[in-house]
Amino acid sequence: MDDLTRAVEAALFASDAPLSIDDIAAYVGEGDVEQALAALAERYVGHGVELVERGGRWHFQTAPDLAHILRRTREDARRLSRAATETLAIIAYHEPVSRAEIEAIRGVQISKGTLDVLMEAGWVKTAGRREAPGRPLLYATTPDFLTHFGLASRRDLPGIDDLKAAGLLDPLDEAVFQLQLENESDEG
Amino acid sequence: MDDLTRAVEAALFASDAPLSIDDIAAYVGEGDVEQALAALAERYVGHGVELVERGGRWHFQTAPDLAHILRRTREDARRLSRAATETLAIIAYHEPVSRAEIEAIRGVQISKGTLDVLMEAGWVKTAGRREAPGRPLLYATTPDFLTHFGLASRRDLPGIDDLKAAGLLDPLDEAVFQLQLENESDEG
Amino acid sequence: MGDEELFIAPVRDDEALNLSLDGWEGPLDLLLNLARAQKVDLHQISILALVEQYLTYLEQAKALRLEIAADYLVMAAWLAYLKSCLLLPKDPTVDPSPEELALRLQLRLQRLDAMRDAGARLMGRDRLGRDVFSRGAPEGLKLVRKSAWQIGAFDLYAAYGRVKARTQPAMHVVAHRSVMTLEDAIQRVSALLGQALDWTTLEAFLPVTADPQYRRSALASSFVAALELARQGRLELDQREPFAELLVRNAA
Repeated sequence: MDDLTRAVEAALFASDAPLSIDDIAAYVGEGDVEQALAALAERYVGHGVELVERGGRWHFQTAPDLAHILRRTREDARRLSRAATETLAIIAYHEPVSRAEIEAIRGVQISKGTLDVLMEAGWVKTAGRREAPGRPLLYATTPDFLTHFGLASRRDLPGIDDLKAAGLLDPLDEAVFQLQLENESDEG
Repeated sequence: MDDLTRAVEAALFASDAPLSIDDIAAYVGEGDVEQALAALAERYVGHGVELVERGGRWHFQTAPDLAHILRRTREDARRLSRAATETLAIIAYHEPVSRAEIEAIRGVQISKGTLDVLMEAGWVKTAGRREAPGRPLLYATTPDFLTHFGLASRRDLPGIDDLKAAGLLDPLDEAVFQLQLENESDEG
Repeated sequence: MGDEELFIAPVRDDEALNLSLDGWEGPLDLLLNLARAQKVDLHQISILALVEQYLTYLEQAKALRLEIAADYLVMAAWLAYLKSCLLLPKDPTVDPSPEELALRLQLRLQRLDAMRDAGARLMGRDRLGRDVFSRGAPEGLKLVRKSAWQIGAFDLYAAYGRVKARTQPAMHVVAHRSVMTLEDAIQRVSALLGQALDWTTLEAFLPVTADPQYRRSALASSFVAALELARQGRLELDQREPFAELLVRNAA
């Protein structure tokens, strides 16, 4: 193993957070970090630990098939409610997305705590405002979201291509439906 | 790599403390843990990470020769404070000089931090003690000081006459001068 | 996939559907579960049958005197409207057409279903900290901050000049001021006294000047001169009341 690859390996082992190629370069200095990462990833194939890329950041993690021997006995602290799970999925598949859009897809208002839980977990962040009437605040996922759910990038989201092809991720033409509902309720 | 070795590797990697052979066995179950550890240790020879045993407990650690890459130095441009600049000037003109002497010349006390900053910057060093009551510590400038200020030697420092000619010894502090003018106009 | 059970909320049988409205997250959630109970692909559901099921469900809830939130009733009204439109002979002037509306409802259900499925699939992934683990005791990478002090030679010399200037022994120089000495004043007052015949104010003896400092000096010196001349018996002083004008005249 060459010096650069050793250095990259050591930096990734020592870091308490995933590192981008630039981060790594800042520690190991001159050299082809990408090539070293590729060499390392190959080295670890078949190991109990593997090198993975998540949203442009690299880290070592244990192999998924060993989950059963490592899984802590304690309860999964991050068990999300159904509302939070759906909201997270909607944000991930539609980002950036406003609260009103999330509510339109789910057909119910989101309780205040739902987005808070996702932001506190570090999976969701605000992502500016849409330049539209009311300038609604937008939400998007974070790099930690990709890291936590083991996604190389958002393109890696399960089934995203099929959903896109089926038009199920298109912007909602909600106005008509909503209007219809309101008119009806006025009449009724 | 066999399943047991992979499991041992993953358990050691994920553990937040070194593990004894019994600890490891509790994770990985049946099998020759010692042999797996030996195989692992050998695997990691020449890596940037190594498997080590300390008092019967095993853990991974980054290779000692790579310790230097795990710390990265970043330089932040900062302005030297007025107190530090004056202290540095006094040391340069009067070295070797004790702290009490610096204070006498400045007419103001200096904090410990001021000298620390100058020493950390590499411009000032301690230069023995004066053989006098209290044996005060003496301070002097370093070769780095000369380099930084583009001086061949301390003799290149401008003399008092040079300073006077440059108007740098003008006794009228701007603020004081202003005050005097105001007092006079009050009287008039 | 084998984990189908995990990803799709279990389809409730009719009895379960009848129990309450508390379990549903809004009318869309209820509709989606009713649609799934049709046990066909969401593309192929019968909207009319779905509307019928929804309305029946609400009827049953009413019969059981369950509290029904307003949004369920709004949806019921809208579905009843949709149903009547779908059953009536086609009116080409209505836009959007009832079929279009039915299609939109179907799309909404598909969309919610897709997100529900996606959420379940996300949760079922190998999650960091649950299924896969990062290093338990990383040594940590350190960022050592070093200050690059910004200071030039001029700053240094100026600082020394400042110190020297501050601590130089103070030497006080009295600036030159135009004054009338006492001697000048005595001479001037005695000379002018000779010309004056009667009581005259002391100010009348002062020289004409634009310099207020010199004027004040001349006044003070002339006053002292007047006192001195009075002491010598060469002039008389008179003042009618305190702070009134000071009058002088020749004593001879």
